[in-house]
Amino acid sequence: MTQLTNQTDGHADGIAADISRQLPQGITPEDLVDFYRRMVTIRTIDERIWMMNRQGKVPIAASGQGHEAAQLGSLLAAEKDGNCFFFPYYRDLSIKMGVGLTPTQVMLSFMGKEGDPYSNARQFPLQGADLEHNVIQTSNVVAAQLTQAVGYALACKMQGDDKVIFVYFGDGASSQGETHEAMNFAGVHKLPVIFICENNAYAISVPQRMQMAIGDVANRAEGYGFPGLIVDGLDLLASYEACREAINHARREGPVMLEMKLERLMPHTTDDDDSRYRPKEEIEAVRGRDPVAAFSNFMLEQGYLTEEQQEEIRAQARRAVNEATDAAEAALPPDASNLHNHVYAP
Amino acid sequence: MTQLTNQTDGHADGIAADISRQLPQGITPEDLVDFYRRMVTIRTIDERIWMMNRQGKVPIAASGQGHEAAQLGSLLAAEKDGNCFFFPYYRDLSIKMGVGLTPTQVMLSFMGKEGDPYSNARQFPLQGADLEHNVIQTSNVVAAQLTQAVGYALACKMQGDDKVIFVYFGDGASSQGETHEAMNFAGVHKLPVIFICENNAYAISVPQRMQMAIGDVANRAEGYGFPGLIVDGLDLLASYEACREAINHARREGPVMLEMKLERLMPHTTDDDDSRYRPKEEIEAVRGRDPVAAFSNFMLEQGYLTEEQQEEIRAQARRAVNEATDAAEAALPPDASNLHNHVYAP
Amino acid sequence: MAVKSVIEAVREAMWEEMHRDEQVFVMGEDVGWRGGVFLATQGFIEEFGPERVIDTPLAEASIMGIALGASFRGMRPIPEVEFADFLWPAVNQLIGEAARVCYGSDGNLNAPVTIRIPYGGGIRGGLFHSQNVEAYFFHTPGLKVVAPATPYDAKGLLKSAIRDNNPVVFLEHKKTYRLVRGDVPEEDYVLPIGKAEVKRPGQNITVVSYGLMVHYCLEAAELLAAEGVAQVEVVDLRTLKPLDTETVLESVKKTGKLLIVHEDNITGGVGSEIAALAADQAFDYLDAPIGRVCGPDVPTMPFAQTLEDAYMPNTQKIAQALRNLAAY
Amino acid sequence: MAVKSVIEAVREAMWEEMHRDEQVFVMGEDVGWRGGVFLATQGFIEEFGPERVIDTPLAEASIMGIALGASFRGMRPIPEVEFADFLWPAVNQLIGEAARVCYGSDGNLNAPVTIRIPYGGGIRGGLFHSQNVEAYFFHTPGLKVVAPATPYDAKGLLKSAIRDNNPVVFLEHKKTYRLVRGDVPEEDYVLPIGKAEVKRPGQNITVVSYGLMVHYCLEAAELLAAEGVAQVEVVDLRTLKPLDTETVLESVKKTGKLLIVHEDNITGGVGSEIAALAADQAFDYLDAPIGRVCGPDVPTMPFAQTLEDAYMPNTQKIAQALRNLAAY
Ligand SMILES: Cc1ncc(C[n+]2csc(CCOP(=O)(O)OP(=O)(O)O)c2C)c(N)n1
Ligand SMILES: Cc1ncc(C[n+]2csc(CCOP(=O)(O)OP(=O)(O)O)c2C)c(N)n1
Ligand SMILES: [Mg+2]
Ligand SMILES: [Mg+2]
Repeated sequence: MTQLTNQTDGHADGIAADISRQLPQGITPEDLVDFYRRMVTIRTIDERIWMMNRQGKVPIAASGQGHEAAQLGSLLAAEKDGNCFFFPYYRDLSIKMGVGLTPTQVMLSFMGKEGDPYSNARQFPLQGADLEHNVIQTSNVVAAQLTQAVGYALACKMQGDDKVIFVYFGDGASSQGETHEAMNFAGVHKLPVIFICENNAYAISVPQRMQMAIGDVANRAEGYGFPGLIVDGLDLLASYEACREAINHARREGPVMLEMKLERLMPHTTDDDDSRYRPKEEIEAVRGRDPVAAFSNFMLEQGYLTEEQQEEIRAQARRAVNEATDAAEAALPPDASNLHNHVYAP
Repeated sequence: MTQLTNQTDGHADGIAADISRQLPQGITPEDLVDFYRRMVTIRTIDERIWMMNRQGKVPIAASGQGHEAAQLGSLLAAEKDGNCFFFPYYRDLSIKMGVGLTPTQVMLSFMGKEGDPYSNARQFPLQGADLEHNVIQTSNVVAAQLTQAVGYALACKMQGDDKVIFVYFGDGASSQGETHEAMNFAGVHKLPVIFICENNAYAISVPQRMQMAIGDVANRAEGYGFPGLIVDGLDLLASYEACREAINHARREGPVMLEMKLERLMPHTTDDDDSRYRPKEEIEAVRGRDPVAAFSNFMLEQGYLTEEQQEEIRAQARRAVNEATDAAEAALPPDASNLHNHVYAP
Repeated sequence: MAVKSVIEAVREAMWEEMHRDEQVFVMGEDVGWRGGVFLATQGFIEEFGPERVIDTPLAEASIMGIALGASFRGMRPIPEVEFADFLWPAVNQLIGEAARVCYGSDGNLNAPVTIRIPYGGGIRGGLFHSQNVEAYFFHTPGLKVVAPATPYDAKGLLKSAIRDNNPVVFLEHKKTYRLVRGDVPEEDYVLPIGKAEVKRPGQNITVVSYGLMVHYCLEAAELLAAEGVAQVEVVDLRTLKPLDTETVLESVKKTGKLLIVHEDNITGGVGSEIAALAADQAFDYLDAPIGRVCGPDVPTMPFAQTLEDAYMPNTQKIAQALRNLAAY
Repeated sequence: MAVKSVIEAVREAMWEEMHRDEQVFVMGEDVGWRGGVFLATQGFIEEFGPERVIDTPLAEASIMGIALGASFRGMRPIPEVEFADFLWPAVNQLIGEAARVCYGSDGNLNAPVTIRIPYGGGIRGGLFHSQNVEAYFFHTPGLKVVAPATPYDAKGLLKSAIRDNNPVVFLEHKKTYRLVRGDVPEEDYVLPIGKAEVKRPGQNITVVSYGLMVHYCLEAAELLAAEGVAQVEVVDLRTLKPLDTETVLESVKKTGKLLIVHEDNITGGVGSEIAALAADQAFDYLDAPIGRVCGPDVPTMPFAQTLEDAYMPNTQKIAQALRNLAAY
């Protein structure tokens, strides 16, 4: 794996989504349809959740819109590999749902109801652990997952398990001291960790130029003795390919950093108002860089799905999300008596 | 200022002390004699302190032996500049004393007596603040000084003072998250901070290869958007020249990192036994890389001092240190009633 | 006097201090164009410019460390930690360093930093947006800790904190930000750090509290008065450190009965020190066991409404404890 | 039984547990060839190899975070923080994360990490090598906190901590390391976390303590017995969290008088909780104000011998407080 050398300086205009191409090795049209289906369901539920926040039914949500292709691309690579583990962050709905949660489970979680698979509604939506699907996200403290992921990789290595660990974080998280410490340790011990920086160029309101004096987070990897690459995070297949290579590298030689350049299509969370700090034209411009629209077009243009088929998939997604919403609305929050459970493990 | 590109991989053998050359611009023979005098006094007191620890009179000391040339080189550049401020760490006796403390003040501090100018014997020797000489070292918590130095630089900038801030740290300290955060902020705000990494290739017993996966800490500077250079920290004039350039750069363009490659000639502190973890041959080899001996030879060879003059300087240093020791031994520790003073500022 | 909310009082205090003293500046995540996640610095970057309203990188250790370093040079930084739950990376610089600067330099140096920390629950913040953190600072000599309950106190105490020459941890209860409104004078005023206030006088029972809970205590006191059960004296600590032991002990000596109320979990909370003080220095005056109504010993407040409600001390729980004390 | 020092007991506990269970490993600064700065892991790298005895980079946040992550996979890491004073960078992972893992995942996940922290003063460590940090963890639900006083307790409790499925903060008082020696059985044994021990029975006064201070309390108790002033019961908490309230309250109910002793500074220390508990749950049994002999509220222990001596609670100070209580 070679190291990225040519820096891109700007952000929103540095990437041209090159979606017309051959299928990467190992990928079948069925895979594409499968992931298209997941992507559409995830986008549908993401939009619904935002709406439900406006209705007062979901207290808080961080939308993953704009991040779907990067996350699903990595998931596709991980599934093809078959022995990976995930430490996502709060914006990684596509990972958390993509691995197999049902829409109802997701809705229960966002509404703070009994049956949230991560924390049974103790935490913000989908935080805690979903071990059944190899996902841990203990908190929404920015960058706290990085050292934990490295420790998990260390443990796997000690136990003779050649798992590859994916850990996800934002451009803002790159500033935290713990991010540095995690990468440094992973470098020293050559652990099979793939550091995925989902660079949407904002940390809430703070733009990248106030976050760091460089254009590419990936350039820091060299300082830890491993390669860093820039990936078009709006393109599912580009993300897949980078991750597939990264998995191979990780297992053979150690860590890799992939900087996925992408966009945050929505405000930071449902509590945020991005018009305070983001120029109107920029907000409009990024809407044109929607990875779901891009993947839809690709699937059409390449003939993997017809418009009718796509509409049917979207309709299915809407039905599933409607059902999930009804089920979650009917569900109860955990009983107050749960308050004192699980402070300590037995 | 150009960025260092060629990595040196090993440590102890990467540097050839090239001490025979022209005097750098702005430096007079008097400067050299002056700094030679300081260096000899510092080494003399450093050795005495170690001895006094063995006699039970000094509870703890971190020897600066091996680090003198780097520190004094930076001090010389700072003095020539005339508007610098220092955030050293615990191994920086040459800074703390070089700026103007008397041998007696130093001895009082090491013996925990009334009159320690830094903390009046509340802290380990020479920790606290010596504002008269523009030095702050609040603690011996590794890497805690870096963000503070950056904040100090920010304040100077806000106040319209074009001071340059020197902050010193070890190779071990480079692993701390705070080091990353300090450099990142300094880079974003282009603050006039010179980050001096005194790389002696050990953090107590942990060798550099267990500390980081790279050969040169200086390579990390690029990731913060500023230059990093490697300097022969065993050579006072090389250190001076690098620092003089760095000062110019800092004021005009922002931060610089200088990685001073040097040697720790003694165990980590008086509490340490380096034979537990350092190969015997290595301990012997580094003794041959003594910056004080190198500067002595240089002064002789270049004819700035004769052997007799050097002997006289050494004798003066011994007398001064003897007197200081007697004075400090005769002094009392602060009265117990001081315990409750200065918990809060008025 | 105009009626203001707590967040308005906080904003005004900083606004006025920044106008009064050039050395004062704010820094933190999103304090610039966003105006802070709670809008405490709304309009500041427009008024004071990006030099004095610094949007920092996402790195709390550096926010505190840089503020501290700037204070060494005579600046008076007001770093903001976005939520109390995220201050842990900053405590090396706050507890480890700032608190010891003056003592550790024998008074050579000091650290006039006011760190503002929105804290507390009851806002569906879940485990990582609800935490109470006061006990950690309360135990740390060298720090001052302020935790106001009303807009008036918030403004006067924040101004004092900014003018104080020591590191001050300024705790703003998030639920009070918009919920609690009250009179705030137009003129410049400061309130002394280290002085509690009797917010409601009474003869029969003393209840000591701070922050949001003060309001619930006042409601509970009214309930008991209406029931004819007891006249409850409500002491609002306002400052946790230095603690105004005089006001607390005086009240306890008068009433003979003490209840302490805080949202923070009970074990090792601020309330335990109040109880310990009374059990030592007002022992002969005590007519009943010292009670505490506090958060339970679970790792902060869960997200689900049911669990959050179960966690939070409230007027009913306080009133019940007061009734028990009255009946003792 | 052989007589061992505390540091030997600590070393043996880890040695045996690493032989017993492959998932146990140690990590920290200088734990490898140096054998730890206090030699707690002397000989370990030779015995267990560098995979299970990991010399980490100088970065405490990662030491804790990596240990935590490894524990998610069923490993049982024993991270070491070199001195308590340096643990601040680690508390984001310890207080912020580890403590809430089980609760925050509704029991899906747990964190069997034992973090070893040499702490405490009386060793000329000055402001940054003497700190007591127990109160911060004592207040944090989700953590267990152990602070033994003797080699026997240290070994038995450290083994229990390693086998425990929760994050355990294991506090080793540096001054006890070589000073305190005592019998330690050859056979494998464990001691229950959460059980205090009456180290000396007595009828007249209860003194509650832990760590180094237990020994001074025992000396003071002997003094008072020799003077014929009182029979003092010395309760060694051994575990601070969960607190053995039963043993404490039972003793207080028997003696009617309570003194609490710790080296940590007084305000908001562990002692305040003990006092608060007794003032609530043993109120009717108390015959005297609850006393505390603790460190003063200054930022840790200064370096100069005079100042360190002035800081430290000692046998004489404790005996005097006991005499006062006896005379009440
Ligand atoms: C330690 C910490 N500090 C602050 C916050 C508040 N906060 C939540 S998300 C966020 C911005 C994160 O930005 P980035 O890492 O770029 O991720 P993005 O949200 O853009 O995907 C901040 C400041 C937090 N959760 N944790
Ligand atoms: C935060 C922190 N962790 C651990 C220590 C203990 N300690 C003191 S010096 C040291 C090694 C520092 O190595 P380096 O930064 O390379 O400096 P050097 O001593 O080699 O000059 C350690 C681990 C400390 N003082 N602070
Ligand atoms: Mg971002
Ligand atoms: Mg070093």
